[in-house]
Amino acid sequence: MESNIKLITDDGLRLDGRALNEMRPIKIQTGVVEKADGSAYIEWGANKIIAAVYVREAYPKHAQNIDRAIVKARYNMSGYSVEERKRPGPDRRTMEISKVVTEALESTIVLEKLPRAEVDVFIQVLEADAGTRIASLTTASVAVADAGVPMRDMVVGCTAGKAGGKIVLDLSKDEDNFGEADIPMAILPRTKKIVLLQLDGNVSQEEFDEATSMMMNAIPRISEIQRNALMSKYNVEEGE
Amino acid sequence: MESNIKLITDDGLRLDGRALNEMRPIKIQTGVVEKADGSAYIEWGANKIIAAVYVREAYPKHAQNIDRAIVKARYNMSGYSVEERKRPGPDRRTMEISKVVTEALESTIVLEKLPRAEVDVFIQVLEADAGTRIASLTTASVAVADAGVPMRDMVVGCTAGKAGGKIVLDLSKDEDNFGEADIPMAILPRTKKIVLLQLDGNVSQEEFDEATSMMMNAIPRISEIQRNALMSKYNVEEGE
Amino acid sequence: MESNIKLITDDGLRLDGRALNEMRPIKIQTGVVEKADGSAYIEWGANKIIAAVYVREAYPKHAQNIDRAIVKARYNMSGYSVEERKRPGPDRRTMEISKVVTEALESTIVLEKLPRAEVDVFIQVLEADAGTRIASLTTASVAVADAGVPMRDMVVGCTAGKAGGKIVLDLSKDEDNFGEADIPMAILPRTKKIVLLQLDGNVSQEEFDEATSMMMNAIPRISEIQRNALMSKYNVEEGE
Amino acid sequence: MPMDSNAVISEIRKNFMLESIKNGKRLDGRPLDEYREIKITENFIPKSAGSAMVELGNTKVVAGLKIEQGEPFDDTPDNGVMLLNIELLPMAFPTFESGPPSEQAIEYSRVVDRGIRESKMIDTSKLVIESGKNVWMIFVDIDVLNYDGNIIDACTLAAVTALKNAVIPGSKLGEKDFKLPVNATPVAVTMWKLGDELICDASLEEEQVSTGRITVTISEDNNIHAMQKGEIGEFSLEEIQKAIKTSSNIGNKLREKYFR
Amino acid sequence: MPMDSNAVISEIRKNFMLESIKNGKRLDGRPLDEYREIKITENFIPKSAGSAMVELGNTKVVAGLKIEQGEPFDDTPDNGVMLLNIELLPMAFPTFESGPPSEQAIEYSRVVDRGIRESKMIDTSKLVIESGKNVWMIFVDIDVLNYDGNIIDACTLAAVTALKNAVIPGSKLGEKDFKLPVNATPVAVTMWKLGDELICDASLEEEQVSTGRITVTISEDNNIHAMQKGEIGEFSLEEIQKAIKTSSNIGNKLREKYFR
Amino acid sequence: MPMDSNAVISEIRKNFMLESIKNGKRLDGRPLDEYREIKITENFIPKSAGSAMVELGNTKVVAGLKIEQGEPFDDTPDNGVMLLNIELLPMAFPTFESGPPSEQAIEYSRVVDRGIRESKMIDTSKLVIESGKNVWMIFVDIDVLNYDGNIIDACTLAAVTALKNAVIPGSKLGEKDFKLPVNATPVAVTMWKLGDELICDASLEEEQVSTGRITVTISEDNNIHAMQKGEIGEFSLEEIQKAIKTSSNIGNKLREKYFR
Repeated sequence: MESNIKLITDDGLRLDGRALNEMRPIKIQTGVVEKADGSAYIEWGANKIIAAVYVREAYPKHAQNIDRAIVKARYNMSGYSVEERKRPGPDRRTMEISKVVTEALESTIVLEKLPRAEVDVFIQVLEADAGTRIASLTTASVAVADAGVPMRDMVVGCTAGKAGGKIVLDLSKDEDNFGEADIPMAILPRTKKIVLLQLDGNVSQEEFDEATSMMMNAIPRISEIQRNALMSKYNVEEGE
Repeated sequence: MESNIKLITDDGLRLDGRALNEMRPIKIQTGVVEKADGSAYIEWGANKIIAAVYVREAYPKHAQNIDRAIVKARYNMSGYSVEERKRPGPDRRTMEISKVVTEALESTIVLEKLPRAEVDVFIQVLEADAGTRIASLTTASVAVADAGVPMRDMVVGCTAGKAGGKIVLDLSKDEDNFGEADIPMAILPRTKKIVLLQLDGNVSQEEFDEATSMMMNAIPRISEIQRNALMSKYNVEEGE
Repeated sequence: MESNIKLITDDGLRLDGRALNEMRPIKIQTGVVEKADGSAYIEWGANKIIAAVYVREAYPKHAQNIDRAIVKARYNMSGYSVEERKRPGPDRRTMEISKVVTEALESTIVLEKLPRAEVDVFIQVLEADAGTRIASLTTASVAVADAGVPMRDMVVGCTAGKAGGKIVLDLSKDEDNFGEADIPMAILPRTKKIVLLQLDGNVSQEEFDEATSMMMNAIPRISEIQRNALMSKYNVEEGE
Repeated sequence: MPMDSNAVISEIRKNFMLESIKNGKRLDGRPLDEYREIKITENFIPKSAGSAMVELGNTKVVAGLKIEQGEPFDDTPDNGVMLLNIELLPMAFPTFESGPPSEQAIEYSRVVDRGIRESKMIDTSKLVIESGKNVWMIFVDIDVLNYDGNIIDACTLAAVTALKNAVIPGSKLGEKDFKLPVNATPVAVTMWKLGDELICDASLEEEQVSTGRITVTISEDNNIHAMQKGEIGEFSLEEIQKAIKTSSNIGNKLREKYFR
Repeated sequence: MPMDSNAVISEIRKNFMLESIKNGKRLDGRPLDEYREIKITENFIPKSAGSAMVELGNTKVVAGLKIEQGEPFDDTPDNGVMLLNIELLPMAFPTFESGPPSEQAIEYSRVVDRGIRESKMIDTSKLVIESGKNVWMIFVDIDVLNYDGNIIDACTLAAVTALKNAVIPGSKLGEKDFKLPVNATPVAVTMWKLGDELICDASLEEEQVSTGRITVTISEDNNIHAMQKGEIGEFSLEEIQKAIKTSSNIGNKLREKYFR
Repeated sequence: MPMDSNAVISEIRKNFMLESIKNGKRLDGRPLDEYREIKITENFIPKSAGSAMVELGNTKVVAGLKIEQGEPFDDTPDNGVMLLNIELLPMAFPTFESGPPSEQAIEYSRVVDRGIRESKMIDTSKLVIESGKNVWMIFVDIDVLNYDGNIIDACTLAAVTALKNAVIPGSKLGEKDFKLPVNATPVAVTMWKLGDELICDASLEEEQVSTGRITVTISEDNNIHAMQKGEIGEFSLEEIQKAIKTSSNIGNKLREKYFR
């Protein structure tokens, strides 16, 4: 994984021309899977991810919780989504991501409002380009809202990391592969509470603080894109 | 798969000496699996296939259809049945065959007569030599009748295909491997309705018509062999 | 598997210095898995095996026996327990051992005393050094007793075999690998009834008799070690 | 056809649908042999070796290719390999489940695969790097994202489009990337029997009412390369012959419109 | 013994059976140590490398061999490989299920395998093509088509017959085909305890009533090569010794009759 | 946290526990940041390449290593391989099941693995036998024998101890056995939120009452190498920062005490 790639250019920019605290472009669209109760599609840089939500009675009966909903998010990658062809089916990495994404969504869905229900969140990564787990969570959150599931707040995901010795926002694929650390995080913007946090790599405690404050600054912008996606749907619907 | 094998000799016969519209010999015998409700064994050329039928209450209960029977045919190959040792268990090819054989049998079993029941049809290919799916269906149909399951008509299977530029009946292994097309078909002889039809290869629309009419002509002979197999059982039973 | 290893030295001893009818040291300890209803840990030579027992209502309900308990022993090996790393999960050998160990325990547990119950016996081989199946059964039997499950008698396991032309007790790893035969056996000491017996290799009928009588002589000693393990627990408990 | 989705349609709507079709018109106004709006987005997945999103009305599928080096099969040492797999994603329909492919997914995959393979669309003999040792393997993965009927036709369109765009990464061998050599443009046309009529491009609702399914894949040579009668139900020989004619006609039109 | 098939036999019939056996005769008239009619059809599967169908009364099994080239195991570079597998086909009995082999099927396979392997019937050192690289692999697949008791003995008979007929496809290496070198004829004899008696070749009904099963495999050297006490139940040492004697006697008779 | 074990704790005990923790003391008398008694048994499995049993109170885990030759990954031809796997044995807790690893087991494995891997504890570049062909593969298998909370910390301790003792079997190549080169001593410290407090080394009972879990793995460089927020629940940024400080302090103490 080591390499001599120079991730930060002499003028302090990144290989794709971004400033250290600059995000890639993000685009979200709702209502993309007609059969589902809610759905959303995100393009985050070159990532292309679709999420669809089904709300239904949990099955079999003995698996139901009589006083609250069960949430199950499943993160899945298409065969053509990554450099080397991905075999179908879950692997250890995708199972871990499914777990942390599920837990982040559980933190914000008002589970008590949906007794005996199961909220199935299917996430399909069509094209992967670093940061898929937080892009997945960000779009899944919109899909859950699109399905009319009661939520305390939207979940907003983001990554920061260390690359070429610098703390940078929203790692690119190269920065992810050849950088020093990766820190995906997700928060509920209203309370700024953290519902997903992972780290792997090598950062000092001060660098960690720098990274998290960079992400905290980026959250409102992502949050707005989510809101607009949901709004534009309602606008269209009203306009019909 | 290409080859220079000459599949039709200069005097217009096939490598095994058959005329273009000549079937291989077929032999069917019922009552071969004592524990089953019905069973039949077929030798069709060098194919050796056994089918056994169990009729029972569908299980678990929530899988039952309250107004009709469920049919499940499972086509399975013995390890020693083919050129290279076959690993145990279903593969994509055998799963597809199980599906089309199941559907062909469902078309003729009077499902409403057996509410809540499951008709399990187990097919074991002991030796395979081209045309196993239609030989399986032909013998499975006899086994279902042997089990006393109500049927609108017997299902009769047959193949035709193109080999050495000619339309031929009942492909041999070589013709299957090195020929131009394979067309398995199954019909209900009384109404001449088609309940299984597949094709792979390369035939013109006219050749397709030639192939199907060749098969339609062969059906009554196979049908008679089925009937005789069922009859001879009853004869023996009466004679006891 | 053949080899030129000389398993019996010129002074009639074995490679590890034992006499032909000498056991390896055995140590058993109960109450080692706090969460379980009963447990026991055995060191038998270099074997290290732990067994834990859970007694619970069989699940799902339709799997219950209304008039007696179901017993399920599962023999499992740690990745590091053998020479070459063992992949997790059951294989054909461990499944066979699970079956014969289950059956031996079923022979002595008073099943009628626990209607609708399931007695789950989990056996983990941490380090394997020949004779694991009978060491497992010997310790599992103590764990079952530790769980308070009613038993007609303890099960005591032992092996004998043929190595270097001699019948020897309690095969070592080398004797197991390079010897002529392996005979694991388990009995209920009170009635001397055999509840597990396997053999593989090459022994005459006379040699078989020699091996079994050697094992019959060893049983009381192992039996005592089992009893002491159970006793010392009660002593400690009383002393608390 | 999803197992337990029959119940979804009321008897009234079903009879209304059949009556309408008997009169040559479907509930959405289409004639019997007309497709819904077809939208093909080529190169939808830029990182793949070739890709396409195909929308047939609300049915939405994505095909993407990966082309890697690998060993040829023992019996075809001088041919590259194509492996095609359809995933009926659980997001696409309430009864689709996670896990290994269902019988339905496998049947669909094999029918789509046969049409492409048997039309000799791809000349696998041109995919050999070293005979018997190293060949190009083409993985065609097709994901069904939303299921509103007629998966086989949508997946065949998507796979054929992706293959037509495909680029072999010859640069990995120090040579040039080159376009996958393509020799034919097979089109699968599936027809459903509703009452005594045959219709094309059934919506999910129409699939649920139908009593038989037949797929015919024809290439520009006008020859048949794959057929599959699917599901319970019966066809007369005349119906099959009619289905072949319809497939031939529609195939020509689609080929004209979408593949120059 | 199938799990839930005990219920099948009424108490009356069970007591009648035990009473009869106590008097040295079984319900079908056989003495305690007599086998049902044995029918062996050699070369039942001409395309295999060796095969046999064995019928023991209504119990029906087919053994077939495939012999292919493959890599030897790391720890035995100078030995060919034999892999033996019994499938309890779901057609053979109502409670047999599709899917990976049950514990019962695995136990049966391993007992049959041990008897053949440990008797040194096959000299695997003669199956080496290139040391450590390429050896002959013998796949022995045995299918149980109908289950009416005593699978182990039937499968051992079928496997031994198939191996005795087996031909190694040396022609694939440009040499001659040759017969598999065979050194012994192991016979497995299984006995069941019913009341205080031991019986041979139990029918399914007898298996269901029995309280213990013991298999002893002996070769012409009169030595024991495999034993397996199976199922719940207990044996005294004297019963085991009696079982060994019976196995030795019956083994000699069967060997005489079926293997010259 | 086992799925259905919440029910085990009564509301009264739960409130009592939270009240006590609010006052800086746990039900077993420990201060909030104190570990239970730690017992490390090195070389517990003499036949392995390195091993340790770790007991954290009643939590009991065994880590054992096997070191074998194998092929490196395609993208790292000049690095050996470490594979780490935690098995939550069904004996360890009533709701743990046999079968493939649960999501929980996989998450735990991956967090422990990340801490070790990212701290560069093992210099995998020193594990190459022949570049791109043959490297040392280190299999780290960790079995949880009894589950009474805080698996991640116990497993990290066990794995790090086993790795520090590990011997590479160079003798298999005709060279000398040598100690695995080790460069760092990562310590994972997991904290749970109970009420507004963070506690270390939660017992199972405390885990069941907690509303959030956060693991921080720090090495002697005082840098963070792995973090994982687990389970439902929320943390403020301040809580995370506090968790990092606590992890740093405790890591230093444990490192001092158990790794010289």
